[in-house]
Amino acid sequence: MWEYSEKVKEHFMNPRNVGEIEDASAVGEKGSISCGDALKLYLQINDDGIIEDAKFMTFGCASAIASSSALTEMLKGLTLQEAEKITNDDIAEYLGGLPKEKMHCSVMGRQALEKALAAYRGEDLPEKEGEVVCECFDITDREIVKAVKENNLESTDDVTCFLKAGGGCGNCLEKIEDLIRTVKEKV
Amino acid sequence: MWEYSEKVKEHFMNPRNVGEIEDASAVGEKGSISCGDALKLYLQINDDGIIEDAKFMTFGCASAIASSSALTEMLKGLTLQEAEKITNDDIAEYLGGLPKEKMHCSVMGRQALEKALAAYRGEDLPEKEGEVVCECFDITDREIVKAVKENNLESTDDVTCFLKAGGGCGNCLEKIEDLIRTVKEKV
Amino acid sequence: MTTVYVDNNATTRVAPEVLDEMLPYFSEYYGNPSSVHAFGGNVAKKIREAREKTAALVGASPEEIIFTSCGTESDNAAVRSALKSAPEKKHIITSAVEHPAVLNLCTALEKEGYRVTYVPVDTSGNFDFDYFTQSLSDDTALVTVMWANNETGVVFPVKDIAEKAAEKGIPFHTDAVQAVGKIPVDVRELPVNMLSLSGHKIHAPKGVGALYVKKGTRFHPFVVGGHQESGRRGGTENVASIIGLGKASELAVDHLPRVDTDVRHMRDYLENTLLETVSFSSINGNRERRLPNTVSIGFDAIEGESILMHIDYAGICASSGSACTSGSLEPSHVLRAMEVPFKSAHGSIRFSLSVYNTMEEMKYIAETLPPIIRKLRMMSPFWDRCNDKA
Amino acid sequence: MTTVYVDNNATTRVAPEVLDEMLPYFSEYYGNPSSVHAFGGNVAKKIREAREKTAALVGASPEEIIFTSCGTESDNAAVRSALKSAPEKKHIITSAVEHPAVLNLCTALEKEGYRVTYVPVDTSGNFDFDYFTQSLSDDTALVTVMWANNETGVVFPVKDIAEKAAEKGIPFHTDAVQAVGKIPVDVRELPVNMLSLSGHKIHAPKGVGALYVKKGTRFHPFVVGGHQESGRRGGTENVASIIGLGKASELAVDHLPRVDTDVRHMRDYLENTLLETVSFSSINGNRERRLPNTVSIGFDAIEGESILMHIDYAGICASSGSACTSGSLEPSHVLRAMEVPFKSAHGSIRFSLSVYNTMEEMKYIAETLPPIIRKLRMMSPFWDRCNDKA
Ligand SMILES: Cc1ncc(COP(=O)(O)O)c(C=O)c1O
Ligand SMILES: Cc1ncc(COP(=O)(O)O)c(C=O)c1O
Ligand code: FES
Ligand code: FES
Repeated sequence: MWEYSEKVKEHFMNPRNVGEIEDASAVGEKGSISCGDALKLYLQINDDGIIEDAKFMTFGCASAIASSSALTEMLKGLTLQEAEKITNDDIAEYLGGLPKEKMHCSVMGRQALEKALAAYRGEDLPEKEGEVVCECFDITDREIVKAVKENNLESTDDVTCFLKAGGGCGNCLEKIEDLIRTVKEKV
Repeated sequence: MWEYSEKVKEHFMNPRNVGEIEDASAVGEKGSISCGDALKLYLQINDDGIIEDAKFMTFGCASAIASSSALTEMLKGLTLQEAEKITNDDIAEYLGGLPKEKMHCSVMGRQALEKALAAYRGEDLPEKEGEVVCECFDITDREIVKAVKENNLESTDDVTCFLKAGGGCGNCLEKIEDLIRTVKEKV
Repeated sequence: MTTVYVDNNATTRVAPEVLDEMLPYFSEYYGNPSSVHAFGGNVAKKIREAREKTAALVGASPEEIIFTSCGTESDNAAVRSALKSAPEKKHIITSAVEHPAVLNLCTALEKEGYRVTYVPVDTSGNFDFDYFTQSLSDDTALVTVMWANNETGVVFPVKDIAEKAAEKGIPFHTDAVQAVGKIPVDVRELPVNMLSLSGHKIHAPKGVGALYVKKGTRFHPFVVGGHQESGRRGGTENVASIIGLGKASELAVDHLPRVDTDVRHMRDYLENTLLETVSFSSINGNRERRLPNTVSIGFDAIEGESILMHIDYAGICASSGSACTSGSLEPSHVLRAMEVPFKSAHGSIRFSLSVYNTMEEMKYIAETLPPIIRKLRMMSPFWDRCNDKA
Repeated sequence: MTTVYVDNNATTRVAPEVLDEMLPYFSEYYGNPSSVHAFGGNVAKKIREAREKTAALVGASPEEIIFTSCGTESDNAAVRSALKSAPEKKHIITSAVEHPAVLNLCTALEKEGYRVTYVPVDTSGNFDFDYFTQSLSDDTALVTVMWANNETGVVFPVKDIAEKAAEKGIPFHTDAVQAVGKIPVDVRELPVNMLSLSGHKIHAPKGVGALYVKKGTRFHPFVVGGHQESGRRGGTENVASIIGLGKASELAVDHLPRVDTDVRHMRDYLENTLLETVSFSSINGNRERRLPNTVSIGFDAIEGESILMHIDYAGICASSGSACTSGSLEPSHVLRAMEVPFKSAHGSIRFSLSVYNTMEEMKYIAETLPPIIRKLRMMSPFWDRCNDKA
């Protein structure tokens, strides 16, 4: 059983801002049904660059729903610059922490937000860079290296907790281990 | 724990005929302190060849003591011919059975009896025939083959139960297995 | 709030009769069964009785039963022993949907140099018998195939498998952990060399199991130590639990007919009601050839853990597959092997009943679940798409 | 007749406090700790607590504790894991007086191609340290030496052994099954990689144990299966017994000072009284460096089982060596390794005390034993010879 904080449980049972925004200023989508979780984030941004409303549709576990709910609550009223600074740790913190194995839910929130903001800027987020390492969850070496560095991940288990990569068939585990080793050697 | 019959327990707690017979007509000794059990059987035989008295001194476990007690009880009043016919099974049966692992106690009784009777006849029992297979308990291949045939033993465990052979260091177990196989093949 | 426990394939309640039998053997008759004194010897007698009862449950003789610490150990012991008995053979046949106790061991064995055939299943979870027969080879050291699947309840044709293996002289082990106590299991009816069972699936405590080893089948101990279990499993006996398993075995024989009637009836009611009241729901696995107590049902477009959390708040204990799940978000290997589409695989819930369940409980579940499904679907980005297709 | 139980090295009474803690986890809170629902999750919490307590007992961190099914499994798991971690090395060092859990495993390993050094002991049961250091080699995969001997109570210099092994970079495992709870055992005080303990020697139930694996020591699971014990030991957790072991660990910490004072005092009283009142009796093993609860005493010219049977009728439960004896008539391998003469080896009895014993019980034993010894000696063909020598 996951040791969810009271806040996670509360946001799961009573999620805020569920739904779609028709004519949203920006939409960011992350995940897929095969991945086991997915989040579609809708932002309503006014002319002053302030997020007036945020809504979500989420497929996923309790912490995925709670993270989505938290993210939308956090976003409302922020400027775009402020919104850009929200990290996955901020989302987890807002919820009173997430079990390590569930950190990928907060990462998904952060990524959906990135996508929405890029779309708003008309920036068509660059195609996925790097080589896909984990086929099951469509994760590239770049993404893994980034997560290992930013979150100071130590093992393949850690990587799975944050990115899901490696948590499926397991075929990519050796490659992930190599990547971790490379990062650690460089440090 | 051994499942001793009531009769075994009773003969162990109140053994009959404990002691030595001074000027015994015959004495038969089997076992040694290193073997873990030993029985010294004293017979008083009258001129008609009838066993008038039988006594024992035993070092050993509960069933060794009970077997000795039983044997002496069985012997009293028998003719020599009758005594010769007593088998280890008879001893076990008299006691209401012995756990398989303890059958060697009845075998020891039978062997001490053989020795006493031979001594009475002045027969100086032939030197141990055959080759010593089990050093720990000083048991020859002949003895093993005999026991396997007579008691229809099937495994090295069985041999250990009946003769103790193999129950010490275990070095002789392979040889015992070979002997069993040879006997079985001949059958 | 009372608990509605429908997770009996994960573990079961220790039956009160079982606990009663066990209780004196903790602080009162605590002797070591190997001891010479009667205080220990009386414990040995109770273990002998338990062995008789567990043997009777599967139609074995007492000497054919080795008590172990769990189903997993039984599986490990069986597989390792078979491999040691045929050291020159390097091929194992199993199924793709085994419990991790067999599956993860097989993966480990691949690293030790073994070749493993994982016989696939079809979309209803049925064993691919042709694939199996074609994979038998002179190099095959062991066939190990489960009797019934823990997630879907699908029952495999173990008799046919056993006979085929016997024909080729290959030892056959079956993980019958989920079958025992739910359907008739009798080792006299098929040429099985080894069979695993676990106490906590039949109302004995967790942490005790048994391995049946057919007379004449060579056995190499897995846990090596003292002379316990006739030298086939070292370690001081788990006395109270073994006594509990004995009593539970006896109860299981008594309960079996009710599992086939009452329990099956409750399961069918629950299953049919949910299928009727929840659209886009489907059963995983062959509905005909299935344990009478198990249903695995997939709800499209939503995710299992969030369903479980919601029903947990309503006091209902179920599972989204094997209880041994880590943080992984993949659907279980069983549903993947069956190629259950992702949209329903992720939202699959297993209800597994026991004789302690009641019809009222089934009604409660059938009432509680639909609004939860609806709520989750309303926030799922995939629900529309499902709906569209309709 | 009341039972005087002085066979605590064979097994112990489950402490009432331990049983109390366990009881709710059979029929009431019976959830599977791996489950998503709170009913199982609460059980996982209790197991976490138990892990903390057992860790504290030996000075470890909770992540360093793996729960197992018994001391024997712990030993097997430790040895097998070390060998897998160094597959190219083929040499094992152990002692000649290990428990069968290690000794029989080593014999089995010899058949698998390993070379085993059995470090001898002297006539007082002391470890031959020079022999040990000389047998260390580049090929040594593991040193496994017990902390304290179950039959004689002799305590080995594990700190020195551990340090020597560490110097050479060789992993060190110790079977501390008999040491834990009787003398201070703290993994922080010596470089030990793995340490085995067993519940039923410290007033937890039979059938549960633990293996300490030092952080950083590579570990390969022995029982392979689900994700339990962080993937290091498959099989549904033996929940109630693990909770019991946790509580027993806590109690053991509390009891330890009393073992060193009260229990030692009772043992010394019993030992000295018997030595005084029974001629031709002698202690097996180093009396200084010994567990405070154990005495192995040899009575010349008579046989152990017959002594045990007699005292059993008087309600006294003791042992003639390891509880794991078969029908063999050999003196135990421990006494043989110490070259205890046959005349006293065969007549050796082990009394092992616990905090539940009383001084009255010691007096009862000291009164009961001498007439029994006398009776058996009167029928022994070897008694005269002993006497003569005097
Ligand atoms: C020193 C020693 N090691 C290992 C064991 C085995 O423990 P268990 O009986 O729990 O398997 C014992 C006791 O039986 C022991 O005394
Ligand atoms: C099919 C199957 N095999 C093996 C096991 C393992 O049994 P245990 O948990 O007793 O180790 C289980 C249950 O967990 C199971 O469902
Ligand atoms: S490829 Fe990464 S888990 Fe399957
Ligand atoms: S030689 Fe036979 S047991 Fe030692």
